[in-house]
This record gives sequence, C-alpha cells and structure tokens, in this order.
Amino acid sequence: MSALLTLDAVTGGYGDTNILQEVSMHVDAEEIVVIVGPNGAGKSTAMKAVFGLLNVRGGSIVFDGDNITKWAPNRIVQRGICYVPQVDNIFREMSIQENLEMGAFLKTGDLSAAYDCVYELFPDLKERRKTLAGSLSGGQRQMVAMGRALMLDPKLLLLDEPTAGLSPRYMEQIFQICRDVRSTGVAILLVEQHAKQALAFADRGYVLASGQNRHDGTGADLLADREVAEMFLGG
Amino acid sequence: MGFLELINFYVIPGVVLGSIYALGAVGITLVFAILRYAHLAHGDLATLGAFLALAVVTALGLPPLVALPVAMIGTAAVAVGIDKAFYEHLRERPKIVTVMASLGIALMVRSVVQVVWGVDSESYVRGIVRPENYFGLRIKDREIYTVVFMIGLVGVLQLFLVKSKWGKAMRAMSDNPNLALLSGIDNKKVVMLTWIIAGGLCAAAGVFLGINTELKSMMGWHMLLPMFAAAILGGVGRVEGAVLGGLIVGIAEELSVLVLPSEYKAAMAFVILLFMLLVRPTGLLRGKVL
Amino acid sequence: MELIGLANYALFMGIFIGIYALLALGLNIQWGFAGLFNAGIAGFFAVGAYTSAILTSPSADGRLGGFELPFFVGWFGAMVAAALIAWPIGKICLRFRSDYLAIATIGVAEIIRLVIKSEEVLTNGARGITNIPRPFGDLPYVQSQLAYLAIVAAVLVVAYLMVQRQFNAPWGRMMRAIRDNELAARAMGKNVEYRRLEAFIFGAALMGLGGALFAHFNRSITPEAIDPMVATFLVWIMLILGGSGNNKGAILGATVVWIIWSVSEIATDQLPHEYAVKAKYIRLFLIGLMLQLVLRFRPEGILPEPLRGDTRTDDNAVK
Amino acid sequence: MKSKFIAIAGGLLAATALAGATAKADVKIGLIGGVSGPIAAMAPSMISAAQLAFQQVNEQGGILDGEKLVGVVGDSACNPQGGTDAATKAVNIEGVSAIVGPHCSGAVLAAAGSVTIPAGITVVTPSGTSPEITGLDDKDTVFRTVPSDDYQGRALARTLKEKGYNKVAVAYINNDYGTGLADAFKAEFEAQSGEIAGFAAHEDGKASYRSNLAELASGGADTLVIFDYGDGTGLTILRQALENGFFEKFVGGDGMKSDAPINELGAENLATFVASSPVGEKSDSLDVFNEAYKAAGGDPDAIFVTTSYDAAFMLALAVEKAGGDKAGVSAALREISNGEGEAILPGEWEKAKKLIAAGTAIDYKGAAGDHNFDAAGDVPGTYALFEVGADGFEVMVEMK
Repeated sequence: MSALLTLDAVTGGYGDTNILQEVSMHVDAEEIVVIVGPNGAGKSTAMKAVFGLLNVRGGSIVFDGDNITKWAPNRIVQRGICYVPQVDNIFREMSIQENLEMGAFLKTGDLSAAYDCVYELFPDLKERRKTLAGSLSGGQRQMVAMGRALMLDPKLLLLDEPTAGLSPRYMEQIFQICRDVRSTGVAILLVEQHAKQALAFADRGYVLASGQNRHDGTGADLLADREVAEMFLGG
Repeated sequence: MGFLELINFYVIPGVVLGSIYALGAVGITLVFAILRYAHLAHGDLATLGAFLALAVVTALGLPPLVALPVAMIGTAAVAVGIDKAFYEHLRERPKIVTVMASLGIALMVRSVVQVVWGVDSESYVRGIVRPENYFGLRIKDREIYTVVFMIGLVGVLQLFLVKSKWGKAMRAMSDNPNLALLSGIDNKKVVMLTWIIAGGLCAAAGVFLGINTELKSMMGWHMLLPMFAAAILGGVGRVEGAVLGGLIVGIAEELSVLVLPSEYKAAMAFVILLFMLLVRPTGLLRGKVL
Repeated sequence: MELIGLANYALFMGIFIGIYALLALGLNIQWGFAGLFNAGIAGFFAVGAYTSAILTSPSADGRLGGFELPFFVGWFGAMVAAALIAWPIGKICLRFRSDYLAIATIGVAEIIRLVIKSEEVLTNGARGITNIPRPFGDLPYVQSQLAYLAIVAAVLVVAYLMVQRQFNAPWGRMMRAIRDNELAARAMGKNVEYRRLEAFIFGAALMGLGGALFAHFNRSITPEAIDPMVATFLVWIMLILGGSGNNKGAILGATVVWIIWSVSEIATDQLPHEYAVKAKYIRLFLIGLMLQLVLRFRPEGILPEPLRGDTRTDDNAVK
Repeated sequence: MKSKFIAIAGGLLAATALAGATAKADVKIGLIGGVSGPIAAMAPSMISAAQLAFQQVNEQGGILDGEKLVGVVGDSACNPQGGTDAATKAVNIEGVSAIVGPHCSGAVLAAAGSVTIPAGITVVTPSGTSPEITGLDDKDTVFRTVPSDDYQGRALARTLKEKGYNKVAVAYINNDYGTGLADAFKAEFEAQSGEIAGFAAHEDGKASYRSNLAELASGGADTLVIFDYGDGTGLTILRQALENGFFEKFVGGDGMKSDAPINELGAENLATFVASSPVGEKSDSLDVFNEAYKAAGGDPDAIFVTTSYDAAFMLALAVEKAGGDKAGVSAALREISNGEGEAILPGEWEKAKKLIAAGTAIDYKGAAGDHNFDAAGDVPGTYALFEVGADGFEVMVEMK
C-alpha cells in the first residue's frame, strides 16, 4: 500500500535560506505520526512545506497520488489536507459556530452533517456554539481550531504543537481527541514539543535536527533509543 | 445659552456632520481591518462620489437622493478599479507602501475631479432651505435624510456582515487573515467586496456632505482626518464603533467652538485622534491595533 | 540675454533642488533608514522656516522678533525647534505601526499650520514674516543667487556627508536592522523605540533646516508655504523615485523631480489658456501616477539602497 | 554630480525655450496668477482681463516699434514656492519686461523678495492685499492696483456706520486677506463707536459652521459681516446663516461679491445682503472697460478684473514710456499715472502712444481707480457698496 503523504528529500525555506535539507517522511492512512526535535530543528517548517507555505526548492511532496509540491494552500485544502497552526488558529471575534462555518467555507450545500460530526467529537463546544471563540480557555480554543479544520472532512490533519501552553490535563485530552479523530478515518501529522508524551501516544515518529532527518521509527522504538533520549529526552 | 439653543446649533449640526463622517469612517475601518492599511485616498473618493451624483443631477434633473445609488455604484466601481490597477500589485510588499500609494491616488482622484468639474463651488439644488420647527427643534428635511440613510446603510451592512456567508468571510479575514486563507476563503473576492462597500459608503458620505453644504474639489481631503479619527476612536474593524466615533467627532467639532478659538475647530479631530492613541489605542469598542 | 536668463533660472533651480534635497535627506533618515512614514514634512519645514525667520528678522510690530541674530544661528535654531516638535510626536506615535504615524503626522502638519496662521503674536499670523535677511542678499541679482546656491550646496554637502557617515556607522546598520526585522533587533536587545525616535528627530531637524533655507531665500515666509502638495508630497516622490535608503538617491530624486515639476510647466504654459489651466491639474495627476509606476515597477528607485552585507529579509515569508 | 545636473537642466531648458520661442521681437509681460490652488476659481477672469489690455495694445499698433505685446501666464498656485518658481521663469526664461501679479500676497512677498526685487523687474499685483506688501524694502519696484485691505476694511466700517448698522458680528477666513480686512474693519468700526458683538476667524473647508455662527450670534448682533470668498467657505457660511436665521442682515467684503452666492442661493434670498467692492472713481473709465470686457466675453463684475486690467494696461504704458528698458519701468510707471497730464482712459492705447512719443505727460485713469501710487506703491481705493438686484450686483452707495 502506498503512503497517504510522502515527502521525498524536500529542501526549502523562507526567502533565500534553506531550513529543510532533504527531509523525507511519510504518513499512511489513519496513522498518527509525530515530528519531534529540538528548537529550530525545522519541525513546524516541515509541516508548512506540506501545506504550500514554504518555498520548496528540491524534492517532492505527494499526497494521495497527486504531486502537491507547488500547490497553493486553498487548493491543498480542497484536496483534503487541513492545517491547524500553532498560534492564532481561531477567529477570536466570531462565535464557535461561525468558526466552524468558516472552516467549511469551500463546502457547498448542507453543513449540518459536518456540524454534527464535529460537535459529536467536541460536545463541550455544542453547548457554547454562540460564544465568541476568543473568550474560551486554551484547551477549548484548540478544540475549536481542530473542529474548524475537520469541517471539510480532510484525509489528513496537520497539527502544529496542539499542546503548546496547555496544562498536562489538557494535553492528555488533546491526545485523546486525536485518537478519536483518527477513528473517524483521518490521518494526523503533528509537531510536538513534549517529545516523551507524544512519542508514547503516536504510531510513529520522526526526529529532526538542524533541518535534517535524524531518526525514525515507531514511538516505542524511538523512546527506547539511547541517542534520541540523550538528544532531548534526558532533561 | 439655552438648552434648545445648544441642541439646535451645536448638537444637531454635530449629529449630521457626524453621520457623514461615520459613513466614511465605516469604509476606512473596514479597509484598515481587512486589507490592513490606512487608505488615505478615502476623502477624495468621497469627493468623486459627490461629483458623480452632481453629474447625474445636472444631466437628468434628478434629485440628489435618487442620484445617490448611481454615485455609490460608480464610486464602488472606481474603488475596485483603483485596487486592481494600483494596490493589488503591492499586496505582497510591506503595507506602508500601499499607504503611500494611496496618498498618490488621493492626488490623482482629486485632479480628475478638478479637470472634469473645475474648482468652483457647486451645489445640487439652488436656493436655500430653512429648517422646520419640531417642538422647538430646528431640523431640515435633508438632515433627517442624512441621519436616516446613514443608519439604514450601516444597518444593512451589519446585517450582511453577521448573516451572510461572504459577510462572515470578511469578518474572518479581518479577524485572522492567515487562518482565513488556510480555510480556503478567497482573498481576492473579499478584497473586492471590501472595496465595493467602502467605495459605496464613501460616495454616500460625499453626496450627503454635498447635500448639506456645497461641493468643492477639496471637500473630501478636508474630511480625511475627522474620518480617521472616527475610525480609530471607535476601534479599528468595528463598524458600530466607526458610527459612534463619527458622531462623537462631529459633535465634538461643533462643541469645540465653545471652548477653543473657532479657527482651531479643524484641530479637534486630531486632538481626539492623538488622545485616543495615547490612552486607548484599541478604541472605545476594543478594535484592533495594527 | 537668453543665456544669462537660462543660467539664472538654472541657479534658481539649483537652490530649490538643494532645499528639496535637504528635505529628501531628512525623509530618507526617517523612511529610508528607519521605515517611519512621515506625511507631515510640511509641518517641520514650517517650524524651521518660522523659527529662523523670528530669530533673524528685524523687529516688527505685533509679533515676537527683532532678535536680528546672524543667519547661521537662525538655521541652527530651526533645526533645534523642528527636533523639539518632533520629539513628543514621535514619543506618542512611534509605538504604533507606520499607518498611525502617517495619519498623526498629517494632523500635526495641519495643527502647526493652524497655529502659525492663528497666533499672531508669535508668527504675525496669516500675513507671514517679511524682511528676513538673505546672506549676501545685497549683491546684485545673479551674484546673490550664485552666493546663495553656494551656501545651499555647502549645507547640503555637509548634511550629506554627515548622514552618509551615520548610515555606514553602527548606528545606520542598527537602524536598518530594526527596519528590516524589528523582532530580531528587539531580541538582540536593541532599544527599538529609542532608535526610531532618534531617526525621527534627526530627520525632522534636517527638514527644519530646509525650511530655514527656503525662508531666507525668499526673504519672507507665509503660511501658504505649508502646502501638503509642494512641501510634503513632492518630497515623497523625490525620495521614492531617487531611491529610498540611498542618500545619493534622495538628492538625485530631488533633482529629477524638481526639474520635471518646474520645466514641465514651461511646456504646459505654451498651451492655450484654457488648456494651460487644466494642464496644472493633469500635472498633479501625472505626479501621482509617477509614484504608482515607481512603486510598482521600480520600487527601489533609480539608485537602489546599497547592500552592505546585510541581507534583507522578506517581510512576507510567513503567511 | 551637482554640476552635471545643472548642465542637464540647462539643456532641457534650452530645448523648452527654443520650442516655446515665437517671434523674438515680442515684448513680454508676465501674468502670474493663482491658476491652481485656493483662488483658482477667480484667477481665469483676472488673467483674461489682463490679456484684454494686451489685445488692445496689439490692435492699436503694438508696443514700442510696433512689436507685439504678449502676456506670459505662469502659475503661482497661491503659495510662495509656486510664486518664486513662476516669477523666476517669467524673468529669466521668458525675459519679461514686467509682471502683473502674483495674485496672492504670500506669493507676492516671496517672488518679490527672491526674484523680482533683486532682478529689478517691476511687479504690479492686482489682488495682493496684504498690508505686509506696503512695508517691503522693494527699491520701488513693487506696486499694486488694489488697495491694501486696510483701506477697504476702514471704508466699509465707516459706510456701515453711516447706513445705521450699529452692532455687528464679524466672521473672517483665517488667512491674510480675511485677517487684514477684519482687523482694519474692527478698529475703524469701534473708533466710530459701533459695537462688534462677535469676532471670530474660521478655517477653510469645514463642512459645518453652524456652531461658529451660533457663537457669533450669541452676542446679539443682527448683522453678520463676512470677510471670505463667495465661492468658497463664505458661501457655506452665508448659506448656513440664512438657513438657520442667525442674522437678519449680511455684509460681505469684495471677496463675497462673487456670482456664486447669487447662483447657488438665489437672488431672492439675498435681499438683505450687501457687499463692498472696489470701483473706478471716474465712472466713464469703468464704463469703457465694462463695455470692452463684455465685448470680449468677460464678466466685468467678477472680482479683481478691473485691477488686473489696469495693472496690465499701466505696465504696457510704462514699458512704452521707458522705451523698453526694464530698469526704467518702475519710474515710468509713476510718471504715467501721477495725476498730472492728459487723461488716458482704458483702451486708449493709440492716443497714449502718440502722446508718449511727443513727450507729453499722460495720466492713466483706470477702471478701478486713478492709481496715483503713494510712496510705498499703494493706491487708495474707491469702493462702493453693492446690493443684489434682479440682474446681479448693483451699486447701492459709494463708500468713502
């Protein structure tokens, strides 16, 4: 079976400087894959490369049979990848319901099924659908952000540090949500700062450093790897 | 000074003037919030709108209120055209470049008005209209129209922003442009919509200023500062804030005569602007600070 | 006769170009170095012109004055006064993005104009100040113009050298670093606000000096000189066309634009009267259009900013 | 680098000058007006009145040895920058013998200070009314055919007092014109024991002046004196005052005597409106001019047209008298209109030319007055108060 998403030796960066050096990875259908690594390793950059937000100079990105390397973000959205940025990932001055509606902007026709699906995943949000998203707590905001991304029924969800700044209790909750989302048939690629917890929960992981692949393998394997542990798990 | 006198000669003119400022300020606040730059050609677009209406009034002999929609559509078209021809190419550059470009556009629009219509004062209707007396309140019909139309236009706009898909898209773009793009909202359409709305309202501001006073080629430029003061006072991105700001600036300008030498009336808007920037840059209704 | 006339006109143009070049240099410090949008050049220009006028002119009834100080004292005073006015404005407005500064400076210029027009005790109000001494003004017409041109050129050269030195000094590098990447500069511990304020004040001082030179050349200053078109907008076009960030570009832009501005009128004045009048406005239109075209097709201007090893980062790298 | 640009500039100029060069023997007089800028609405008729004078000269045998007299139009834009630029071009590129203008006082002061006084070129402004012009150290080269605002303000004050206006409020535009008139008016009106019950400047271009008016009206005056321009803010003020019934009677300076109030507000609403304006003392001079200007398609009642015409015609006479010597124009200007000699009316060029050739003294009697310049180059004005009749403004009473 061919992978859902494949990055093959991707090189690129902002402006003229290359941040990613020949990074390769893949995500299979209904799989949770985590990218970890020290600060400045190019984790988020790799994710942005997938979403067409980066100047990719070498290598290719293939999604579900299409080479999406040079695609614009809105085309990628329509193709079935949704992206949740790390910060500013909600419309603060709009209600929860409106946030979800904006997520489904490209969808025509009846949205009620999509709403139902999202509210089923996040029952908390349903009660507060009229509340302004900006007034929610951090964890709830993350739910709104993910809910917005899920409105288009993506095949792949990109999450950029969904647990940043959240308390451990919420972190667990977010991971649980990820599993729930996966169970609806969506693959997830996420970047995580909390490497230990993330590797423990993900199917597979990639370790990046200085914009290059260092290690990959299942979460458990990586956790057991001494070198990986020394790199950043030790502390 | 009696209470009625205060109302008649200071507050009512202030409200009328404020309504005119509000119409312009709403456009400014939308452009500021969605396109993220201060559009300095806004006043001169209002001048253009007023003179377009004059062309209709003189050519077809229609009353100015009937010419208003024509002027609004015409100015909206011009605004979209200006954006396509000049601003669009600067979108990837620092925003301040567009601010500068808009200063040049202000000059260009004004000189077109001066070439086509000349530099003399004009008015829609000859003669004068004395105000009606409503229980001691002295109000002219056209003053009532001005305020009613302002409320009506802004009301329709609010409804559009809250209820319609594209209205929400505009709010989304103002709220979080990156996320709006990630959600697949078509930036170009939102920009075009913004210009249609801003251009139309701007023309309305010009036409109502013309109805209440005269048309001059510099009329819009003179309104620019009060309109910006209104937009910032209300909170950038806040339509209802722009209306509130417009009314406050308008009334404050009229009342300023009571405390300041009258030659400093024009400075009132600026004083309000600077004061707001100093103490509460988000504006009364908590808008953005870019 | 014709040739002497042309030479006279060239001298006059040289003087005006020199004055405008000073304004453009001042703006270059603010915009080219520090990215500050000052849309109120006319205001600082006026403060300088009036300060020097008050300091150097003979006394007149009903207004402050009669100090009759030498002209260089007046010019220095002009710079100080413009800087003093710039300080509080910068203090308030530089915290915000440039758009706010643009609006605020338009307002400042407007208020300065109102104050100058209204405060008769200070400025003789709308009538303006006359009998301002012009250095070497007692010489015959041509010699006097020549002498003044020499003075203006000398002032310009000194200003240019000083600005150029600053530009290459650590201060200039820091300013550009702040302009191009504020966050990084902040992270490196630079006091961004303070540096910007410095640039704003220095630029304003040069504009004040330009105003003083203008007032002494005309031997009079009246509030009409504070015209946003000729005192603000033209300077912007000069800098953008010449090349913002490049001091030579600022001077070149002043030269090119003033020549176009002044000479084009000789051409349009040959038209029949009715068209000649319309042509004045068409000329304004074309100046506006010129700005659009430069911004679009040659944003770096005729002489681009020299790169001295510092790479400029793209503002829009992250969407 | 600088010299290179001056060289380029010179080249450009030479090209333009060549392109613009007509018959080289033409005698040129500069017409520097506020073609663009705040008085743009008034400038065209002022310039065409001056051109009328030149046209008459050319129709009646031309100037000097039958050469053509050409008016070279320049734009001062009503600001000092434009004034000096236009004057420099006129003096140096066009080589004018004298200049009519600039129109605005600020431009006059700057152009005179930096260009015409040093170059020894005579200027006669038809509309620069600032008292500052009187005090210029001008080597006797700066004249005007329009009285200083001082005269008009005082004359208007006296006339109003005589006509029984005792308590007035004054609204004036905050520029040299408005301030000059208002200050003079106030001083004289109070000296005549009239009461000024409100006195306030206003800025140009605001949308509403109702609060200004209310403030002025609160003093209890029934008359509003407006020193502003009738096709500018003055119109707005007059309209808002009429509409809201702040005052019963309205008085304007010469700036208000424009067609705009009649056209925009309607003559029927202006029954209580009077405006002062300079007029020719000898009414036959004025009649002759009016006739000629009407025939040329102009409106003789437009503001400053008589003074513009007179300035142009007198400079033509002076150039003739000086034999084309630019330096002699200013002295000649005084000689052709010093109250002694054979009277010359507007348009009588042929007659004047013969008399000058014969060495007979002449005395020009202008459309706007006799123009016997005082030591400072100023003229005392003659004014009339106008009211609005069925056919526009009509003389109501002469002012003294």
